[in-house]
Amino acid sequence: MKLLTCPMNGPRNIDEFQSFGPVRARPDPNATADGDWSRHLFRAENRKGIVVEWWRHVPSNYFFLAERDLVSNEIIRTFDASELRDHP
Amino acid sequence: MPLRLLKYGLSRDYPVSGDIPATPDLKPAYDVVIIGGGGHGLSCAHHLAKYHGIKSVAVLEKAYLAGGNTARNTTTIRSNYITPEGIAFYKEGVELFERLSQELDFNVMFSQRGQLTLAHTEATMRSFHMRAEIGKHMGTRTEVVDQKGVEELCPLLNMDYGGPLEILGGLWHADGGTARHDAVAWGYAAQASRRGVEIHQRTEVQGFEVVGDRVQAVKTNRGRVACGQVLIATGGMNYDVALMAGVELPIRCYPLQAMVTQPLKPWLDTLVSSVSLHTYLVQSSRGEVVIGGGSDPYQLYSTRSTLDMKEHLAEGAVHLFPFLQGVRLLRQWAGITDMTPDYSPIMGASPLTNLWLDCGWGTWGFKATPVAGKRIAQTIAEGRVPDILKPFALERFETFRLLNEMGATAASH
Amino acid sequence: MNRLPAPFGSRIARSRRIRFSFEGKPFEGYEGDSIASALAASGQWVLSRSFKYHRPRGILSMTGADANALVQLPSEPNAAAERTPISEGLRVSAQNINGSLERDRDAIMDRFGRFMPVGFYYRTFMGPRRDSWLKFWEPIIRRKAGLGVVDTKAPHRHFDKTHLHCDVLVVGAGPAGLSAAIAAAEAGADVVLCDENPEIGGALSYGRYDPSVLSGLSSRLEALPNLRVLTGTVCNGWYEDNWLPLIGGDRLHRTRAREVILATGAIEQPAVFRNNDLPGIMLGSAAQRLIRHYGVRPGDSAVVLAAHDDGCRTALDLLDAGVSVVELVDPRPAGEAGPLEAELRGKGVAIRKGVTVETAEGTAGNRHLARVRVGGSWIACDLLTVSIGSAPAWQLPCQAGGKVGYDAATQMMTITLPQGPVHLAGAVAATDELEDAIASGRRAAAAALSQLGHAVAVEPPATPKSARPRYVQPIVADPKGRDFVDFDEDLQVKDLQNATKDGYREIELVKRFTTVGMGPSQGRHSALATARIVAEATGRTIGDIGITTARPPVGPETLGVLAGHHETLERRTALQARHVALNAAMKPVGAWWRPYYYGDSSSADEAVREEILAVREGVGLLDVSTLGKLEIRGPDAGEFLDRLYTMAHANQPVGRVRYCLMLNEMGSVIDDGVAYRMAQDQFYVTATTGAVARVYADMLFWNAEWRLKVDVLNLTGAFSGLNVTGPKARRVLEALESDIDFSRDAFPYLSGHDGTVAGVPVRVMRIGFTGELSYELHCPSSLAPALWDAVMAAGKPHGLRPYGLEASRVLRLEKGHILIGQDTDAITTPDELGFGWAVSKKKPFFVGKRSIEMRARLGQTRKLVGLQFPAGARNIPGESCLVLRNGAPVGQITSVGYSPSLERHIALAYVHVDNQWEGSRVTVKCRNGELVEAPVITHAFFDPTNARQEI
Amino acid sequence: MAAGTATRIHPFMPGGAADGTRLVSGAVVLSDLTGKPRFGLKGGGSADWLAAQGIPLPAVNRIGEHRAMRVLRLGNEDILLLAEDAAETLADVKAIWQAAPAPKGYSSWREEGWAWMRLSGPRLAEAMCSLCALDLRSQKFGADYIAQTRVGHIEAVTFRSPAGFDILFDITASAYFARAVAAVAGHTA
Repeated sequence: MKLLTCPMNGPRNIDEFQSFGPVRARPDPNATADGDWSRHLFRAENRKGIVVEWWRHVPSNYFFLAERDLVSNEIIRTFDASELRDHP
Repeated sequence: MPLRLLKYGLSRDYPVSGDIPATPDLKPAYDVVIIGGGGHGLSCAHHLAKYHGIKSVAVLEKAYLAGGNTARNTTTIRSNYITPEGIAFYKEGVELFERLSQELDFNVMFSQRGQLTLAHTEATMRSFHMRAEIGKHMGTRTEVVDQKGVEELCPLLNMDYGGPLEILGGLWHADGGTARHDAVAWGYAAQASRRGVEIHQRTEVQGFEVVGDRVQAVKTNRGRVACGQVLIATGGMNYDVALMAGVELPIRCYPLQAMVTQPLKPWLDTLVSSVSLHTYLVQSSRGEVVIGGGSDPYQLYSTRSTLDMKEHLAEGAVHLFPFLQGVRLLRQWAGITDMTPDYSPIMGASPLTNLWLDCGWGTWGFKATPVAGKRIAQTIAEGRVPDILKPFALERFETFRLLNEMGATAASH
Repeated sequence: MNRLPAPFGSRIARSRRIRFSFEGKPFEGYEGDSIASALAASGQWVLSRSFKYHRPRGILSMTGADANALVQLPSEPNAAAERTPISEGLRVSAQNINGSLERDRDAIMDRFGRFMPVGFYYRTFMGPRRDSWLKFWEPIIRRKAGLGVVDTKAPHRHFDKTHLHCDVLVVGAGPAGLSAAIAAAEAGADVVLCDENPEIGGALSYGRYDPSVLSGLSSRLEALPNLRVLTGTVCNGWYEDNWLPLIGGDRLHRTRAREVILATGAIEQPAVFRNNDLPGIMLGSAAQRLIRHYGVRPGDSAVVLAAHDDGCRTALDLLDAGVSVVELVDPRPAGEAGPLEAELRGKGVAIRKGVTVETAEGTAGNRHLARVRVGGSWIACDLLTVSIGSAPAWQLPCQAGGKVGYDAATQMMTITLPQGPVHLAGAVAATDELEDAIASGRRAAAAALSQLGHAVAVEPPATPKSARPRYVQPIVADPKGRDFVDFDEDLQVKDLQNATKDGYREIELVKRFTTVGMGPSQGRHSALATARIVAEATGRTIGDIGITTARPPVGPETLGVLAGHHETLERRTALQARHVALNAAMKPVGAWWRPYYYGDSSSADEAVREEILAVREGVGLLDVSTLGKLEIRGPDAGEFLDRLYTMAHANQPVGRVRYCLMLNEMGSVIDDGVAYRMAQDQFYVTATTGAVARVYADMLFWNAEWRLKVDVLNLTGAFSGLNVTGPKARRVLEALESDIDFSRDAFPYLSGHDGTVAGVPVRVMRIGFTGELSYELHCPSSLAPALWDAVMAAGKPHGLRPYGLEASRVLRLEKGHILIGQDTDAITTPDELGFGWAVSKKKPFFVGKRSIEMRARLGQTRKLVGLQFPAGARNIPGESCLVLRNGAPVGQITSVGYSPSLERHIALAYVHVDNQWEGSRVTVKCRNGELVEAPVITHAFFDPTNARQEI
Repeated sequence: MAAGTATRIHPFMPGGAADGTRLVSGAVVLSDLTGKPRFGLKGGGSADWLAAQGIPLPAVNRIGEHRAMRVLRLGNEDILLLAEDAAETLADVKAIWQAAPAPKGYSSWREEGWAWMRLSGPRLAEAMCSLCALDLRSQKFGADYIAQTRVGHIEAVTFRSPAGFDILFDITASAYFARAVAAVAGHTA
């Protein structure tokens, strides 16, 4: 079982977590053309490389971010969402 | 004894068939370059060569032939989907499988023993009725069976009467079956190469030369190849390869795992799958019981296996057939699936005029090997998308014309 | 009897005799015997018939790896006879035979081998008809394939799982593993040492070694309380982040180790020559295991094939066991004689060098080895031990990311691991001699300790091994074949060569085409030889060819031990016992148990009808505790709901209840419920039973993105819900002691109050799924039984009946209320439901807004409407029956039922958007294929003006 | 009848949702503390309010003590007071909180939403090893540690108590949890 280190609860088996997928851009819906909007809806970050994604630690309901390599599955780091907000 | 066996026995030397010619040198240009030497790419090559007279075809495979999802899938063949467009397409796929051994003169061991999907909840029964009604309407053999019917089709099942996982009924799909996955790919490879198609193993695509709205050439580790038309059919690598051409597909990659037991004498005739338990079982002609389930819970480009998935699948298998406790598991493995938002493939045109897509096959691609190859070959040869493929166009995501097959795909593939 | 006296037989207790049977014949052994050793002791060497040619097979390795020695137990197919202990009365039979083990009718297949070249089944069995494979050939092949028989009546066994944590896990308790474990534990680490064998020692327990080595290690080990030894426990895989399944008996230890040391040893390899599979031909280590572990003399008259010192040691062991060693055959060219050779010569053993075993011949029916040909001359013998080399046990290292290579200079297979928390020690790291193995264990421990942060003395690296290449026996196809490379799959040298001729030149293709390495031993005894043969046949190097990917598990493992024991999750409302006491028919809905109706199953229909009528004419009581209950608190609570749901909530007055409809980003309907604003900064929101877990998670997710001043609490279990509904509902509640005024004016439809009812604090909402006057009472769950009792008592004079899910479904259908998930699917928009009224046009944003606007522009194709069937109609379509338009499906029935209030069947269905109008007639295809017509109804079937719920 | 006078019924009591489910005893003992007093506060202002009452707050996922109550910090603003033997103290705190003006957090209803059970007995360690994947050995998991994790395959909060391990989990799963523990006890005993 892979380990994921929750910034609040420490290293845990990954089955304690729920993936919410890569962080998505949030274009202004009212300033986006139809075609761009549908592409935004259905596109998914899937590049081979490192993604920043949302995870939920289910027992504590804590949401945080992780940088993970989609090829090696290595988790580079995990951090509280405030970090992204403060240093986007 | 079949005649061919007698021929073998009476010949002094091993009768070499030469199914897969050694990789030749790359030519500077081909009419059609097919990226991906899996079942789909080889099937397309075969259909181009045999039915459309297009022989200047190169199939580029970065590793060894049919070593990706063609080799890793658990070979379910069926057409009991939920959208009429999906059923029409997969139904043609099943029909092609029914005569595939003859088509290829290669025994693909199509074993149409039927698929029984189990419902443990009323919601699942409801979705089964939906699939059965559409399936019947579209002319497939798909019907809902009650508890008695389930017991007759598979008497060894644990019905769990009164329990939390009581089997309430099933979806019986007499058209369902399996085939030998490798044989399908090898058969297509042998036929295609006999008609002049070149198969290039260990040939990895590293980029595209795009000029305007056309792909001018494909860049590989063995050099540049100019191309008339290009097809992307690279399974788990579809997103990545398409991106090299500047096309971003609505695809996410997830590992899909499966496992197999030691060989046993036959005891399970049909494919059995359970929606609630996310587990399916099928016994191969070698006697091994192949067990699979749903995809991994998060995105990943890796074919590593996990213990948790193995435990989960074992739990499901033992729940359905408690006597399997003492049966031993031999091997587990994984493939990388390219999942689309609506659990249907993306076939046909791309934003580039000579780049064609055979992508988004997620966990359900094997069954479509013959039909996708046939219809995409037709598309490339005629330069237009036939009606049967139109619903699967990439544009459907821009117009919300989704072909939602999630409910018909989850645990059955 | 082939039994040897003590000290031979370390595993057996001679005082305890055990009787068992094999193939119906009685046998006897000792406690501690494996099936194979007990049979061997009694002279029974044939254990099975081979997969394809049905050749007699017996002990090859004594490690339990090969199909050769798999047997059938009553409830266990494919049991490893070499590892499975005998037990009193155990009934053992041979596998893969047609007739008896002695007289297998399918042995004739051995004669027909040339009719079945490799992959022959791909080229035939296709005719004469298109379905000949399915109908004729496959059944034959399926019967012939497979090994053991599964017992479908096998008694249930208990398996369990537990977790194990340690600083260092050492796999393999041979000299290297022991040394590593001791060094790590002596440094203070918390160490687990596991070994699949019943004893520690590995080769020290059966090889020709000074016993003081093992006893010395053993006593150091015993002095270490922080070293836990798990014998009889196999480490059957390596998974990400050092997660390892340790299987001991019926228990799975899911193990997390910070550092792992793999001391998994080497796998002795068989030699390839004609008839190399005859019973009586075994690996040198197998003979040693028989002698030392079980006290079994492996033969009377032996030829020893020895390409290295272990062969000489085997020969000496055989002499000690009273076996006559006819000749030691050493294929290496003559060189200087070592001390072992001198010792052998001293004992009168003839040694021939520079020759090898060319072929073997068996007794009648190939039931046992009769003689071998060496250097052109035949030698009679009943035992041939083979010691020509080994391969490192690559399975675990490769799973841990190791790469297999081939050192052309030393002719050895090598394994390289990336830098990380996994280390190799001993023979798997290519150490040869005992001292090297022990030192390599210490070094691995030092590496692991240093990763753990211990300060460790750096041990000097291993002295470079002598670069003298090992002897490698050339593999040449015998013109007459039967030179087996893979015993499991009955594959011969030419089979592999022929595969390459057909173009299957990559190792994975060779494997797939020939099935080499796919049998029970997973290539343990064939991978190296296969790589050599393919390299030779394709003109490449062995390193270039490689071996196929090593996938878990390392060895076969039962599904039972993987599955363990798992109770199915069930959830119960606080009122469960009340329902049961009222004889409710309880059924699972998701993880919940819910009452379907109250009464005996024999009168279910009547019970449901009466429950419906009670609600329509009197008053009913429904347990709605499974509903999701979410509390949204904080200054931004209104804004938060505004963004999540389609209606306006920020401006919702305190004390009001509003419908809420949730969309996903695609604009599809995913949930609905009601929101009761209890205070400016507090909403109490319901969600559907099946969706609440996801809705709650989604709320938390959106809140993590939006960072509004909001807290979301899931009160689904903390609160229970009771719906009191029916024309007499008010009278029932007014009969209860309460501080709430339930009158129409004080408590109008779609409003809420909190207060106390019958001493229970409650949140009451005037909403209803039934279309009747309804009050939904929510209270803390521990008080729900008290509230239920009070309502039941107060309702008694009014004929109150508890009702179940079945009645509830009909009641809501009569009102045309939708059920999310039943009447909606993954692409349903609010417009398709006719829910435009529930979608705010004023709000600048809510999830899904942009998408439904766009989808509206793209055009709507279907609409959910009511359908009504004539009273007494003969053929009523079932759920999911198709709605056709010009013969093509355009929608389907989503809900259908008989309405006792209307005395006819009614349904909800998706119809073509052009048929959405009242009175439009649509065609529905019944289950039996018959087409029926039904008129579209665009309002509630019952009480179309919705007057009753507002009284 | 006045508010709060009705009889409370917890799952393992007669008439409770898990009525009839046996609590395992012997080498592994499961006992039910669901009826014991406890009070949870959540949301902005919770921590400050409690601190202002003189209740010392431990770090997140640690346990503190205040007048015989255990103070569990489940999150920055998510605190649970357990008053197994301090009912009166807790009642005082609750009364003050009820009367206090905001900001003071809000009730998280843990006493209703979570069952509170205790695992003990001579085979406690083995049973916990089966039920929970975490390393709960005393050298790794201190007396004042809290693990928000999975126990018996469901989400739970667990921590040491003098007699064993206390476990808080979804109250609607009480019968399931008792069965899961009994099954584990059957294997470990």
